[in-house]
Amino acid sequence: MDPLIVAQTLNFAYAVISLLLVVLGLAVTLGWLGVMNLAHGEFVMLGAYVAVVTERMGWPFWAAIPLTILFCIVLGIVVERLLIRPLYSRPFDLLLATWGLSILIRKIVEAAFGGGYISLTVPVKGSLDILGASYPTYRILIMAFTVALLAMLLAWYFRSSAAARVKAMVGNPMLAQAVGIDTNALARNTFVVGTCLAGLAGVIIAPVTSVNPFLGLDYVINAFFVIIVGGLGSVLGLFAGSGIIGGLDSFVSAILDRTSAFFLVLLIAIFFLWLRPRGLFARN
Amino acid sequence: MSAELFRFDGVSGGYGEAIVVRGVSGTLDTGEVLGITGRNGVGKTTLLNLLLGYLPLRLGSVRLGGLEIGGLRPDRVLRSGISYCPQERIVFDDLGVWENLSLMHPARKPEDLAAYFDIFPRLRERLTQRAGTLSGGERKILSFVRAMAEDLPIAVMDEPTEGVQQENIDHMADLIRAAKAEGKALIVVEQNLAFLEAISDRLMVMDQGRIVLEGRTGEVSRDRIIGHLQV
Amino acid sequence: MVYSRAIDILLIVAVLAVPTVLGDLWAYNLSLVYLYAIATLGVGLCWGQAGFLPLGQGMFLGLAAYMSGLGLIHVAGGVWGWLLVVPVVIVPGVLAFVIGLLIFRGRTESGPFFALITLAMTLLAFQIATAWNSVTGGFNGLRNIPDLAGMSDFTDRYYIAGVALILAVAFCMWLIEAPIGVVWRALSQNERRIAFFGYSTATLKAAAFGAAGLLAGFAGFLYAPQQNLVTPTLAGFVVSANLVIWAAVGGRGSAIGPALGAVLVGVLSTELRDGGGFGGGLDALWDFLARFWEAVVAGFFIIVVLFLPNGIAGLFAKLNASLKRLGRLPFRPILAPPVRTEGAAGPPALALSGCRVAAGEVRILNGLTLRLDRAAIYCLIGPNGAGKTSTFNTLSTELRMQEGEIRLDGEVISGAAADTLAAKGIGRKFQIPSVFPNLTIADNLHVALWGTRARLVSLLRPSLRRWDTPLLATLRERFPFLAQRDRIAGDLSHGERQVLELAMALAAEPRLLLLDEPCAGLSHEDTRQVIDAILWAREELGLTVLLIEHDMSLVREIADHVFVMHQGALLAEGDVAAVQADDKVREVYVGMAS
Amino acid sequence: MTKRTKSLNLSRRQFVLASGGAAAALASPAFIRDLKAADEFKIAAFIALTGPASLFGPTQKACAELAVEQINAAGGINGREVKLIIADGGVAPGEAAKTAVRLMLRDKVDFFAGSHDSAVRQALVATFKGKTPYVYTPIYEGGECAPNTYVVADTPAQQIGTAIPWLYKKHGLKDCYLVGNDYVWPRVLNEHTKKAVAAAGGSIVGEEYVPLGAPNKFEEIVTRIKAKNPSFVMVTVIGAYNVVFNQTFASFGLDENITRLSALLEENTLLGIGKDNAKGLYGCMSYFESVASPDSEAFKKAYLAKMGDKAPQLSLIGTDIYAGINFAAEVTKKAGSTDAAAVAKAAVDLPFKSAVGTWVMRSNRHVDKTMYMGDASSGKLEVVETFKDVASGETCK
Repeated sequence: MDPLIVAQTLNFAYAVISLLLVVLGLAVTLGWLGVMNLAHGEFVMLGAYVAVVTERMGWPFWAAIPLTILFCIVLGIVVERLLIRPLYSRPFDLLLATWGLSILIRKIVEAAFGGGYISLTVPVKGSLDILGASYPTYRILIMAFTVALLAMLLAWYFRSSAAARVKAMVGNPMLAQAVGIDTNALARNTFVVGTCLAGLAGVIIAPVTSVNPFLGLDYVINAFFVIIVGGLGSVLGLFAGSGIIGGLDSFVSAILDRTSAFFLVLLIAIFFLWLRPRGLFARN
Repeated sequence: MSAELFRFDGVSGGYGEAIVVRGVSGTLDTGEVLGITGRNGVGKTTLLNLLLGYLPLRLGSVRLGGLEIGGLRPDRVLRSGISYCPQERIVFDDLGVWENLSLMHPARKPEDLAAYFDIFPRLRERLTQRAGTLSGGERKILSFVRAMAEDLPIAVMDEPTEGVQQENIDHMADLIRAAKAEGKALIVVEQNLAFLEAISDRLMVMDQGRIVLEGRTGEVSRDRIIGHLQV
Repeated sequence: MVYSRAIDILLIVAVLAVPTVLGDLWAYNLSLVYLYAIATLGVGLCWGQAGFLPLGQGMFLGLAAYMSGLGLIHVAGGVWGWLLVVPVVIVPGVLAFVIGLLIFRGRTESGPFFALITLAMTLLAFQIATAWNSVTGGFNGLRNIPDLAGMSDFTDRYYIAGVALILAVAFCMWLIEAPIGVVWRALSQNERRIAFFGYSTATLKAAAFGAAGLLAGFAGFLYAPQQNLVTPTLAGFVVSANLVIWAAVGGRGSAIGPALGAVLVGVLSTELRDGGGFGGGLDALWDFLARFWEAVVAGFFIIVVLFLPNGIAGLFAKLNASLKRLGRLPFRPILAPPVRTEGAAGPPALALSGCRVAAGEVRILNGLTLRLDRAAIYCLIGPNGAGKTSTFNTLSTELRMQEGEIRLDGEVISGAAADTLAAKGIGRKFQIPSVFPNLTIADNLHVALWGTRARLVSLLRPSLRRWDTPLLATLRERFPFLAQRDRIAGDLSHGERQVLELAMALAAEPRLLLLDEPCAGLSHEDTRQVIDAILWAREELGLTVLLIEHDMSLVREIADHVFVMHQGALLAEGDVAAVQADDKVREVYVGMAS
Repeated sequence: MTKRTKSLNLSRRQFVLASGGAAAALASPAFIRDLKAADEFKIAAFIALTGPASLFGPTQKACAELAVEQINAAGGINGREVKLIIADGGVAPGEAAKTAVRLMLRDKVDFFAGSHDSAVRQALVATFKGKTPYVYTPIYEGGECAPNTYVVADTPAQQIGTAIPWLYKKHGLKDCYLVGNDYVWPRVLNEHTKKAVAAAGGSIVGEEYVPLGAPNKFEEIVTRIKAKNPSFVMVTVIGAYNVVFNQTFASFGLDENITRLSALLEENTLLGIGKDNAKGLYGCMSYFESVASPDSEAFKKAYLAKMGDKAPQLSLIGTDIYAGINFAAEVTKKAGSTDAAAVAKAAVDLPFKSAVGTWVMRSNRHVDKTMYMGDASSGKLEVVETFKDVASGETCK
């Protein structure tokens, strides 16, 4: 089999799966809670900086994962309490407030770390041979990690009653309280989970991207397209959205060029949003 | 001997500016069923919302086992020993039937509720189905079973028989009487007078947000009740 | 009026006085800010009035600026350049209107999808502007754009921008005061309800988007010669986002708020960024701000968003209200034209035959068949869950029919949109009173009045706000509180809302009126009043009423004909006595203490 | 959203008070400022304090200050002490123009220097209209011939004309693949590259552009390059794109046998790319920190003395403004004033100090300068070749 085709196919898979990774957090905050969090990209960026700190401390790369989770729990609790909770009932204002938050976070990071590009040493070097095409091992690992993470989340989502409670709260808040769910606490915890997923994504992608305060901007817009095109709160939609936005970009980049890919993705997004404003797999 | 479990005094309130419930009082003892009836829009549901903390009390107090619970958030109230069947949006449509029943009881197994499923076999057939796809009557039954199965000292039910077939209404009545025998107390809001008479120890009739008629079941004159129901 | 006129003059004088009072520097700084302010006003119209969020206003601003720049370079310069204002303003306006129409058509919502579509469009616009070197000059921009005649120095530029802003604000005030403004605000509160008064909500929203396009076009037209340069950033996402933020900070709901926000934030940013040069101990501060002014501005608008939902303008709400009251002229009503009903006049013939509706496995309507054919009051009764309200929802196509058809005067109307039904003379009152809580009583009634009488264009005529009808006069006699024109519907009691909603339903003067429990939660007196009004309406207007009611005593009193529903189908019909004698009916009401 | 005040109009009076009042309050300092010492020679430097290029801000600021300190130490300009005003060039063109006007009217700036993107340059040129002399300093695509505007930046001729022939000769390169961002600078550079490659006997096997704002990922492009297997890749993506492209390039193993020339490879970008990904990566510019000329050493010494061990990373974007300000000083001294005609006359063949040596302004208002070939393989840009007195190749009259 032609190694070029194999490699581009792997690129396709990588594009979709890595996009999935950075979107997961938003899938929780926007998809479940309906919180239009424009600072999602900055949460990812903060995760990447946690990885930077870890490396500067001389700790092993993987230590960044528990660290970022700790960090994001605190971050999530504070942000939810101060910014999100007062605005649940005003989604558009929430959009603005989080946009402001994203600027604040960027500038704070710039003040702390400077605006420069930081490179991390890739934790796992070298590449694997797959059907005659050699592919960077770490990217394979990212895919594996994401799939594993996803599997865990889905298992949790479908099994644990916690996920069911979130669904219950979002679908029918009054009855949720009627069965004794503390909706405030549950909403906060859900937001925190979303924040942690964003941070986690940041750590994982840090070694293969340019870590700098503007990192988040690369992701937030596409993340929103993925969620809305896919349909709020739908797992299938999450996959479909990533497939369409990430996959199309990768596919067209492979057969044509990046400019056409960029244009096409935007056009397709517009098209889907226009014909299916509630998304492909909206929760009914 | 039955002890006072729940009491509310001079409860008033409503939506925004509008006062819908005006100074309603009542008590509930263990193993007792208090039936509340009245026409649409006389404030029955509003009263429940005030008792359970969904609406702010304008006046009055609500006490559970001697503890003031007026002003607490609904989830706190309901975790403190009350289960509740609202009148509308009564099940979690996005969840499966079993998820609806086990939401707060992860450890619960279907066989734990066998007693209910024997009486309402349709539920057992549909355990895995999304509750949103159930018929109106089935939802009512699901909601009813959910509240009964909470095994809390008090159950509050708003129009539990609305749109339920007669035979199932009878089953509900049997279950309530059985639970009562074990000391469960219920507040049931109903327009279905026959059902109410079949289960309740005391009746309250509301009109214009007030209690216009009150007494032990059978002692209050049926004609006067019907006069207020105007059906 | 007198007052506000005086204030208008004051404003204009103040704006024009800036160069002489504050000097060239401020004149120039503000002149660019004013242009942004004009574009921001457009965001205010869409978001603050019609209730949908445009994230792509920059696209229209950029489009206009490039058109203006190219026009001045290649087509017409000097005095003739001013003629370009026509195409440069019209094109973005029309484009926006068409886009809005395409996106909104067939929907009664404007969720996040619209914001994202406009966002995607503005990203596209930026790419095209950057990549299309030959026309736009690419990334470096379209340079050497000549000045407009009379725009040579900073002061001229300021006066032109200032006058433009005054015109734009006036334009917005006019729109917001005009009927269309009232309807926009109503729409933003309850789009579904608006449709039932016969408005095409898609067209209304497209109109708002179009107006925003016009404003962006106007700003863009002046931007090109003012800067002598147009770069892609103008069409980009950041500009679009800023416009939204300014609108929010200033107060999206008011006419002048968005402009105020643009000016305040614009000035704040520039001062923080370039305010340095004092020397002395402050230098360190200014050095810091020069790098971190964005953070300060961000913090500022987070606080405004959190604590001033109505923006800076919200602070002046009370003052302004009282000022308005001072300046108000007495109300001089004019007679509204008759309703434009399509199709036959006189009593409607409505026929439902074999209607089946199911949601999932739930059977809601089960082969329902009804006929209404005379000016009479038909009552729809039956135990809870029998499908009474669902019957209404099926009529108004919120529920999709699997089988059966609905005919009005023999013509099939199943699946027709709410506004079409209203145009055919079908009115509806909802079970939960759905008046427009942020509007005054008068405006609530007007919205009902205009729906079936005015065309979209005539909604621009302020005089429509003086419309009145004999019917309304009578209703005011029966329900005196309706005469309190300026009371906000949100402050009304439950009973008053019920009455207001009924009054609105009647004001539209439909041929067939669907009433869902009009007396639910009313006191005896109110109930009495409402019943009398309904009876009166039947006599006076030859109105046909289909009414859902639980209260049998009412039914006995008013029903000419009763339909009894059970499990989604018609169980029995006839006059009250006949129905009550019916065994099947008694059977159903077993347990309901019949 | 659903507040009652939603539908009200803010009374115009309040608006006047609010905006007018605020304006007046904020404006008053402006008057005070105007009365300040008029005999200072004011140089305003537009540098990237905000925006994606803001990482260069600290270096740019330090270099500008250093230049001014040295000029003042040497007696200022025509006896006047030089005052440096820092302005933000990282903003949108319209905003930059606003700042420029303020600097002209409020601070009566005598000379402008700018290290920022070309869009902002166009805005400034359009604002100055030749009234005030302006020197543009960073690497750019060439072609700026506006009156009273001087350019000390590296031009395509200086970068490509020197680097490509040298690389082709040294490594015996053949096929060339072009990757750039989709805007004017990369496209112009690639036109030069195509000529140079053809002249060196090579051929172009691919040309790719990535839109600014498109996701920052290069797997597909790198895979395609790998398939085409060129011996040389010309990289004109910038900033974070430059970092991620080179990282991806290396992690797919292309760095083993393909030579890269990145047109905007300065020390900060290289830090982002990282040592592991820099094998066979070259840059060609008029400044590298590693340049060992006496002037360069002296400059670095002064820079470190000023900034201490917290000194921000030196790079071309930063030292360029140092050269620009020195040019401003020299040309004004020679002209005796900042009168446009006088400056134009004085500028011709004027030598002035840069961070690495002496540059000469020519009559095309561009600079002849020494270019350096930097090899990044070691993770530091080490000078492997020096091209003396390279002409800008610009043709301004």
